[in-house]
Amino acid sequence: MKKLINDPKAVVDETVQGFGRAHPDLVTVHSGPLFVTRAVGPARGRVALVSGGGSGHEPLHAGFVGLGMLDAAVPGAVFTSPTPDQIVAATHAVDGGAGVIHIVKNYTGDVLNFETAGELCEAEGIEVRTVLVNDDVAVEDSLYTAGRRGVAGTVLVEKIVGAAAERGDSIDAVEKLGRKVVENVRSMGLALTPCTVPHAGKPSFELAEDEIEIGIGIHGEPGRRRVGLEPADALTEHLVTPVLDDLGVTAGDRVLLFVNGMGGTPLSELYIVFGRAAELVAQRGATVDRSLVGNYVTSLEMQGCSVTVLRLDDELVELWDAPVATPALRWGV
Amino acid sequence: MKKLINDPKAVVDETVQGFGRAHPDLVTVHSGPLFVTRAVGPARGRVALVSGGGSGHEPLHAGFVGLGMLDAAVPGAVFTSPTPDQIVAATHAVDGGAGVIHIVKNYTGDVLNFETAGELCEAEGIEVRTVLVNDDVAVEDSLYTAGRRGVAGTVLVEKIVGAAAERGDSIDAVEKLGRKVVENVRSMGLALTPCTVPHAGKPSFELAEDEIEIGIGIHGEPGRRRVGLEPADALTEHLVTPVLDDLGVTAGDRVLLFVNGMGGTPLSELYIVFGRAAELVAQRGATVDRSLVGNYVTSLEMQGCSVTVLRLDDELVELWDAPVATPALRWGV
Amino acid sequence: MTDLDAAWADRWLRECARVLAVHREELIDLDRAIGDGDHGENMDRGFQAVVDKLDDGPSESVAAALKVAAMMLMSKVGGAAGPLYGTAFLRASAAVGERESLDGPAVEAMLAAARDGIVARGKADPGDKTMVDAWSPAVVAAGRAADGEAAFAAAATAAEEGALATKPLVARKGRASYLGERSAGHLDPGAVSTSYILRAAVTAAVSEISAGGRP
Amino acid sequence: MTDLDAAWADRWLRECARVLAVHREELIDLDRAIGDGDHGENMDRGFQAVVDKLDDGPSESVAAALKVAAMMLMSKVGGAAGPLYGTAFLRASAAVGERESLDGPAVEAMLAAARDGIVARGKADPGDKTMVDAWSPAVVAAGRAADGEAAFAAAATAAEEGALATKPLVARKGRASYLGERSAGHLDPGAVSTSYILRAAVTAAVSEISAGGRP
Ligand SMILES: Nc1ncnc2c1ncn2[C@@H]1O[C@H](COP(=O)(O)OP(=O)(O)O)[C@@H](O)[C@H]1O
Ligand SMILES: Nc1ncnc2c1ncn2[C@@H]1O[C@H](COP(=O)(O)OP(=O)(O)O)[C@@H](O)[C@H]1O
Ligand SMILES: [Mg+2]
Ligand SMILES: [Mg+2]
Ligand SMILES: [Mg+2]
Ligand SMILES: [Mg+2]
Repeated sequence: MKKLINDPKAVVDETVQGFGRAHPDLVTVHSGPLFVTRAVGPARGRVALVSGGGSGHEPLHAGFVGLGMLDAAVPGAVFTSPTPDQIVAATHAVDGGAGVIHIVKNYTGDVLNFETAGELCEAEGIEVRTVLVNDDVAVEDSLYTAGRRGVAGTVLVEKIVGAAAERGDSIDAVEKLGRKVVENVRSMGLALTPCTVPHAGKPSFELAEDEIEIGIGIHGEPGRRRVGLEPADALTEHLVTPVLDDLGVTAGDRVLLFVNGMGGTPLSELYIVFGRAAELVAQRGATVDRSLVGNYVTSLEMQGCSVTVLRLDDELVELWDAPVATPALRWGV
Repeated sequence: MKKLINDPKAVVDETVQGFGRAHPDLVTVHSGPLFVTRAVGPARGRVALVSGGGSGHEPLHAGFVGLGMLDAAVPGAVFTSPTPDQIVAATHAVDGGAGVIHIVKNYTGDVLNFETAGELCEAEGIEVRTVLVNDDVAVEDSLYTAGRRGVAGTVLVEKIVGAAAERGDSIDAVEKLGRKVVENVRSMGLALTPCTVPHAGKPSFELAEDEIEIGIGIHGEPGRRRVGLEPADALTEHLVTPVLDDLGVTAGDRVLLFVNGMGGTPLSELYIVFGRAAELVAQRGATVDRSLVGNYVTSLEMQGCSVTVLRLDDELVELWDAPVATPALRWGV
Repeated sequence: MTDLDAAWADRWLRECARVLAVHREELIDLDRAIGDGDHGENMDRGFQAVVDKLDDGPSESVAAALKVAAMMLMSKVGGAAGPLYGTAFLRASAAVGERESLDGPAVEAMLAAARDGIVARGKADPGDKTMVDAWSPAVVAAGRAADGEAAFAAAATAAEEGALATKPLVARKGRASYLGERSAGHLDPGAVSTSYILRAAVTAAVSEISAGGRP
Repeated sequence: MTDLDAAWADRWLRECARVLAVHREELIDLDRAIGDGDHGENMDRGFQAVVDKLDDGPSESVAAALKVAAMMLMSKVGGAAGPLYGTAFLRASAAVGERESLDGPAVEAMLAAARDGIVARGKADPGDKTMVDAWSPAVVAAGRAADGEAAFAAAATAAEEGALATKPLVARKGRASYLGERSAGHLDPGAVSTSYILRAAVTAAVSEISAGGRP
């Protein structure tokens, strides 16, 4: 295992401390328990947004703390959801009296820990609502699973919901908007290589030099099936077609197209995938109105990508375009 | 070779086309010959900035085309400098009558092709000046080499010089500022893994599971020496100490600290390196006043990083903070 | 025959920590196969934190020891296993109540409470390829024994068999469920860690020498 | 003995394209060892573009053929080799001037002009481990021959020996110079491609059948 780390047990702590040192103008790192908030104080008078999950997906979530997006992020151990005490502390720190929304990716661990934290916060008089993100169409049979996973679509949810919270929407309105974004966003990913969790020291799965894993999540878990090494155009279709089908994209639709890198893929390859994905969207008569390309929801050094499509309307476009100032996403300010 | 590509010969074209499709609000892609300009027209009445070099370093350079930074970028084949006709066409397209600055990384190929292009432009009456970036302290003996290479410091030069051009400084002033930034910026990099150029199909060098290549450039070329696998803190010192020594950083200095990923390294590891590098700067009594962490000047999917230090003064801070709106770097607007 | 009293409870938790440290890599590998490879790390980290807490001084009662375990697991494990085991130990602590030591029926009641807590949180049915597949047979087996030690011995053996029986199953809950058919052919890591935890209770009863933390 | 005329010049350039396509991987590997692994790709792409241009119709003169090569190499190769070979062929074209065919002294003058162009652009001295180490002995050897074909034959052999002699050298120019001492022990890719280009001139003179582009 070759990594730019010191002690595998200290990876999360050292990452978050370095992150805090790099962005003191935007964020503050709290320890014991560990969480990250905006550098400015709590969200006085407006709804606050807290998200979190296992580490190893950087810049998610801490990289999205800042004006117009999250108020706090709670990093767990690598690929392990954070614990209720961290989530409670973060929720307390940012609550400005108008309630707090927890944005949770749909994994049993995240759901259970946020659920426990939410109960504790409610008991202390903080109004907490949960927006559950489950955009991964690779999980087909949600009757027989823990339901669809939350993957790269989470960034879009955090950005759009964050803009609504920032402009002062009520907790009911923000929660409702969150569900609307979730209903309109779908993703699917593939891996060219596995990743290695520092404390495991071994790759998360084995993949031959000519195999691609289709339908992966973001925790280095194996996908649903393997295909041979195909050109980028064909691989892109494996992702885009199920996404567009599931979302029911038809002629006249406007979408945000997001090609996300898994951490170890060069940006150049993501643009090749984007080009093909945009063509496939156009073939359905839909328009790519907004786009995002980059490594935003990663699996350590995994090579691969995911494609996310969000169906837009005027409201979502306005909120997407609203100013945002976080370490990983910034415009308008 | 496992890559999200189609035809290895079409990688650059498809990347740039996908890039153009993803950012139509910011950039325009021109073909035959290939170059990228801002979506708005030429730099009327102010100095224009053109940069370029081999592809495979994305987001460099095309990702930095936009308000407050480059007017045009000229991508060559992978790791191969662009040709004079591309550079001439890009220079023509953006010239607004106040002259054009070519920002060139110091490699024989880039220097020769930009030199030839510059002569052709001058012959056609466009005033062209060149700012040569040579920040790589890994190249020690410049008497016996082609001189120091231009590496990650290039981003800082492009940002700061771009801000000066944007506010309307004269070509003399912009050129002088460029030299000042170059004089005050130093970098050094290391690799954990090599990268594979698509048309070569084989890794650029071999590295054992417990070896690190120190003093690499950004073209997958081997470095100056190898060391065993050490903790991130020790590896960071191998980079930061020569950089600070060469730049002569002393107590009271203010610096911009930039930790750059080579493309395949997770952001989390870059933050670990940043944390240690910031400590080493502080140990000299200097202050990290501004920072940048991310994959900005890459070598395809190489794992590794470089550390860049720029000595700041009030002028450079003001220009660094000035608004910028490019696909890869954006704030203030 | 040893009393299953407060001192035993402390020994049990320390033995859990020792055994889970020993099996850390095995549990990581099981979880790599059908999950995300952290279960061994999570359990090791969690029970090490329990031991650190126990080092403050001996527990006053069985219930107190189990509550310490619940709180530490809840705040140090994370993932799915943290809230599930945290809830299990919290319910177990409540079920034990004021009892100074545990006889057979008390062990059965305690294990049943733990299992119910896990089901309440995780909503898994038997056969879903989760830790429930170890806890459920354990509760049934404990009900057939008279004294506490024998109840735990029967429970541990049943849990071990339950864990082995998860191998052919297709997962329907937790992370492994995303693999669909590909989850068959592997043991469920949580069921295996459950069997270690129950076996540790027997070891702690048989040997009065506290095992300590990490080996 | 063949006339080194316009038809020969076209055959030479086509033979360059054929030979460089054949040796594409070898030149990539040489450049991977001490550079960035693109030299074979660059030369192959460049001369393929030359051939594409020549397909428009036969060149009117030796100078015209060489000028086509210069322009295509300059605009299709990039890297260090593009401007260097581009300048070499441009100067060679100028040195040939109005001549309809080349005798020994004309070949020497042409090669000297090419070499001088490379040195003017790249500022490398002999012994710096660059293509100059193939061009310099080639010019000297060409000066000793009477007719054009013999001059090229001598030049090609001298270039081959010059290329081999770059192996022990430490590079002082171009990308390989960044390796310092580690550049010793490898052939310089540009010196090797130079020897292929000069040998191609001989092949084109010996065989009047045009070799075509890519094999
Ligand atoms: N809904 C559930 N009910 C009961 N047990 C579950 C449930 N989901 C997961 N588990 C158990 O948790 C174990 C995985 O724990 P762990 O790897 O620590 O957490 P995570 O899955 O979040 O990485 C599984 O092996 C399974 O036994
Ligand atoms: N300054 C120079 N003078 C003469 N030849 C040079 C010089 N620099 C490089 N070369 C030649 O160029 C060759 C490398 O060409 P190529 O790989 O195509 O370009 P790059 O080095 O830009 O990748 C070297 O092998 C060497 O022969
Ligand atoms: Mg986990
Ligand atoms: Mg090159
Ligand atoms: Mg797990
Ligand atoms: Mg080269």
